[in-house]
Amino acid sequence: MTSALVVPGQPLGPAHAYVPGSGVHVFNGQIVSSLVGQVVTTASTSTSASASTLTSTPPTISVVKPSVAADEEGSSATLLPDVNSEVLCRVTRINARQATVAVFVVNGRVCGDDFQGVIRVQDVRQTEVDRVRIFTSFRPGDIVRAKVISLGDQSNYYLSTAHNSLGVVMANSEAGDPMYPINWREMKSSRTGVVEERKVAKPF
Amino acid sequence: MASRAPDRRRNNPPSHGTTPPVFLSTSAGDINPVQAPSRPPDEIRKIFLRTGLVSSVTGSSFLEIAPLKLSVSVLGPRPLPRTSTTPFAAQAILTTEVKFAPFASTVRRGYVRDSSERDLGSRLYQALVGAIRRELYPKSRIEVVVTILDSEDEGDEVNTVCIEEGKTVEPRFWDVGRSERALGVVLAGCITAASAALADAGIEMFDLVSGGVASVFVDGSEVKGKAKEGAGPGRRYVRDPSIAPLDEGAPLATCVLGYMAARDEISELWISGRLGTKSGTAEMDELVDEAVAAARSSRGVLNEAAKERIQFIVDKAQSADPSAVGGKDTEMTG
Amino acid sequence: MPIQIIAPAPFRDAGDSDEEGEGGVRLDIDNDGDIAMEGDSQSHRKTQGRHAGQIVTPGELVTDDSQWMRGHGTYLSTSDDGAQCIVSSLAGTIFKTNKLLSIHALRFRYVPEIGDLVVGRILEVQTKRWRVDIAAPHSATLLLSSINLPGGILRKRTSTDELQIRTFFSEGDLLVAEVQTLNSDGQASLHTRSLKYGKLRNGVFLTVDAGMIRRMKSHVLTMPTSNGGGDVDIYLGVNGYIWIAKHTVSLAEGAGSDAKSVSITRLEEEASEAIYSNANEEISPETRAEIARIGCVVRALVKANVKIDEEMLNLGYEAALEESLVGFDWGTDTDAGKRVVDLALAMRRRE
Amino acid sequence: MPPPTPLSPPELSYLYTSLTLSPPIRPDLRAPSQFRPIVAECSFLPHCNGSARICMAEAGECIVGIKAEVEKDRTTKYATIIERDKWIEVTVEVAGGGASGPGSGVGVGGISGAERRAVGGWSSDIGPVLLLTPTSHPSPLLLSAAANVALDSTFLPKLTSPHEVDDIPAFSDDWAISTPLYEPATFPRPPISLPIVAVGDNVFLDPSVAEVAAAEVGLVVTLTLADSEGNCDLVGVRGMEVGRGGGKEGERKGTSRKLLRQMVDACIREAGDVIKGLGESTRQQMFRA
Repeated sequence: MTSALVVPGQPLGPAHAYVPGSGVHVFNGQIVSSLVGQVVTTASTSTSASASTLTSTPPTISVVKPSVAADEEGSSATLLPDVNSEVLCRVTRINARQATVAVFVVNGRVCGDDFQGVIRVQDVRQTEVDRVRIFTSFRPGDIVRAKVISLGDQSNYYLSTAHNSLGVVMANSEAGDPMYPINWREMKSSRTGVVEERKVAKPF
Repeated sequence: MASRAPDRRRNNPPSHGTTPPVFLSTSAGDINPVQAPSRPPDEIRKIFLRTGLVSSVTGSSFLEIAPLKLSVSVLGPRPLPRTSTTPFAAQAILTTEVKFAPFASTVRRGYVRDSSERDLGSRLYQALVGAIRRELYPKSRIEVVVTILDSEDEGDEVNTVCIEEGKTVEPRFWDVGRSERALGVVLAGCITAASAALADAGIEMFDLVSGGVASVFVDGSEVKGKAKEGAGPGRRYVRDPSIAPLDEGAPLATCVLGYMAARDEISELWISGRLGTKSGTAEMDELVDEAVAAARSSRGVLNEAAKERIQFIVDKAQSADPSAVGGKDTEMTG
Repeated sequence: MPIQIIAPAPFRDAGDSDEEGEGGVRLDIDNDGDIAMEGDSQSHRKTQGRHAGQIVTPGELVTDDSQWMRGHGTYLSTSDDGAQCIVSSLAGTIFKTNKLLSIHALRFRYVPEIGDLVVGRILEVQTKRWRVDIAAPHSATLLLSSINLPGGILRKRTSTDELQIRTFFSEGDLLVAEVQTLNSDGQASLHTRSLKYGKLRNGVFLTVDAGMIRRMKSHVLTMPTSNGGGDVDIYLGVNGYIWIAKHTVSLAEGAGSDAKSVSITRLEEEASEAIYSNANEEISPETRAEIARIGCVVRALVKANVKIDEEMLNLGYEAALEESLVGFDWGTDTDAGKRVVDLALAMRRRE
Repeated sequence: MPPPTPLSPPELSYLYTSLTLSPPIRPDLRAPSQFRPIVAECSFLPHCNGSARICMAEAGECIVGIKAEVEKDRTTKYATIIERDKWIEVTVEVAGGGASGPGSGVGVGGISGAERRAVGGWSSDIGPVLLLTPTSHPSPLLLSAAANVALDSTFLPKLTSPHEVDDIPAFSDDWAISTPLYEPATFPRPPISLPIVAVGDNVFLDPSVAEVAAAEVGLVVTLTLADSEGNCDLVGVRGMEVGRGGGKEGERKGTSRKLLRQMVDACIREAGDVIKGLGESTRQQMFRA
């Protein structure tokens, strides 16, 4: 359910009547908009199982900025990686301890600037962590799907590929040919047939 | 795919050629500054404010108040620069930059920011920093860049002693606060426009900040505006005063502020001039109230401008025929 | 008058203050605990009239008597007549230990030593360690493995802890720690692996010159206060950083009372939740006033060049109470500090 | 220099709560409208028309020198002597680059906005040098008190050439007949900028660095003594950057008009005494010299 446009500072209703969602904040016992956009109220998603608790959850109220058409740049404005965000990144540097990457897609949306992240050797895969070697998991230039596990330090986000669906999604061989995955840890060059080792993401 | 890192060290030319703009008329008569029609002292000038004019940045706005023209770009939230000295930022770092275009005033401005531009930048920062929900954007920075394309000249020629054939001609009055007043009007415009650009960028804010200016004059014999009740003897208040030489003499003091109307809070305040304090802060209060009233007026324009583009998108999404809905300029007074 | 404007006073050298008795007291303080002093009065005169406690400047001849050994802050030189002499390389006071002559600088940066209790502030969070400002020439390091991890000492450090490093200490946080090791260039490595150490809460921070803190057996004092202030903890960091806070029943003490029932691991678990919290306890206005008063006593003592130890703090606090500096008198009366110090010194002499 | 390390959250919250109490407890037990004592010295730089040195225990030390110069009029290209009682610009430049930390720049602006005084034909350069302890920031009070004392102790050489606009003016070498920039017992006196912060409903004059970090709102209020009865004129108000630490999210983001009144009012009450006190101290020293 959507309604008319609101601007930052505009009160939307008493704080006890709603659960504040995104794009709003609470001031003086009022839910106040923080964005220009449309008000969206969603009824509480509590299932019937919670009916035993008699208190009904009030609806969630949020303000959503309507997404601009895809051709318009800048729509991905306030995109920042957060813990558990799924990202796409390009490997820029590797060493024995970690792979440094440039994040360019956050939650399926292209961001304006690259965010720097690292995939530490212990975060490459779930099992047999001690046997992981960065050099057989990533090469510079690979496109990797990963998950943010920590905001990290001042310069790096910490990423993890420790899941079947996470890992290298696109890679070129040493000769520069595109490769396709053949199993969970190998990719094959489409031209020469050379097989290289990678931490491969499970194709959908 | 991400594009390669943009070159931030210099102003790059557009990648394609440009055509010089052709204006309908370049006759001399049009070049003359527009003479502001006389308006009541409690009315601010017409404001033209639009958002989303610069496509390459996150949010932008363009503002015109009579001779003042400025554009604001908001970049970010974007990653912090990767230097070893950058500290961890739990909340977004706001940077504000105000620059006069070299052609913005009668005297050519240099490309390096001068002290008044740096000062305007720090005041704009003051006005905005409290309003932005910076804690939502950790490890990032938000940049607000204001370019002033045209401004009322804050030059000092009124104050200059003219010398004609060896004779000194005294000016009729000494407009002390003239340059401050000019900067104040610019600052108020910057605040309003920057709020619109931040809203356009979709950056969460506690409230929009609008700018307001007011001056207090000694009420001369020829009374143009009615004296305010209880404003003390012979005090006259003018909202959004013009910078052009004033007939009624120099103002006693000028107040510029950034105002959050929904919270009734002043985020930035700047008073200069001379106010008596025999009755405590009464004289100041009057002036501040006038400036707040001016800020409230510009807030109306700001609200409309902030909604305008979003409304356009909503209409476009809803309407089967997008051409039926056109963007309409917001032009109104408070 | 809301403001006190003081005309500049001409500089008084140490000789002047000696006559007024102030400097004499300071001399006592500087030298007590130095056993060799009294018996050596004969040899004093041989050091060309220079006596312990006297101020020398770099390049100044300390003695040409060959019976003295060269200590810190001095170097050997050859005088005009070819004799070996000891020359000061610091601006400071002469200090003698048996036959060893050394100069203690008037002002100096803190040089960490193993076992020192220091109060520090986190400068930077790195992957597995923190950089900590302890007022030393080099910032100290605190390794993730040198802190008490929530869940108890016995818990193994995991990579999750590395990701959560900022939840233990982040930039600006204050902590009390012990210097564990020193590396070759004098950089200290700290540890907080004791319930005595850790994050600082419930109080105020102030800095003094490192030289103003006398080394004591214990640098954590608990002081009973008047006016309903309750007990106040004072952490006198050897590095000159001081933390004055409301007394909290330390976990070790708590364990002492009912140690029978609580196993040490249980205790650790219970402690773990709270030790890295940023929230202060409820602190009464009375306690806050007494904490501020102790802070003022410390500042007054430092201003009068009196070294801070447990005795002086207690006397200073007593004197502050005796001067009936209740409420805000301290703030409006700018000479109050001087009177308090004088009174405290008088009380000390009496004892 | 790395940026100053912020205070820790427990420190800020302790300070915030102590300052919001009624009556508030400042860390140094000062009363809310009590200033820290300052040491003021004047006229000690021989090459300056006026100079001052101000020391504040924690906020550091500041030296200001005033050098007057005859300035050529920009439009006429002649050196001109403008009649007295006209205003001229006084530029303030801070040496030593104290451009970081909260409160910087404010004091300077506060003075330059207000300090336009009757000095016919003279252009004065105020050049403060800040000698600061590393933990402090350029306190607006430190700067403006120094500028105040320096202006108050400024003497200009006597003009000997007749008042001809085309001439380069000539001045007497005799300092005994030099005239003070601010004639004694005339008004207004040199102005002073008072920093003030608000925490909760309490306002504090001359805040320390920690108090600025915990404060929600800060102002620098510039006032000048308008007459012999101690009435002040308000010549400038500016916002001061404060830390906004300690308070809860979603609370005060600016100042309400009521709080603004309260803050300016507190400054008005104390400014007269501060300016008079500085003036007396200056005159005593000048007299002795």
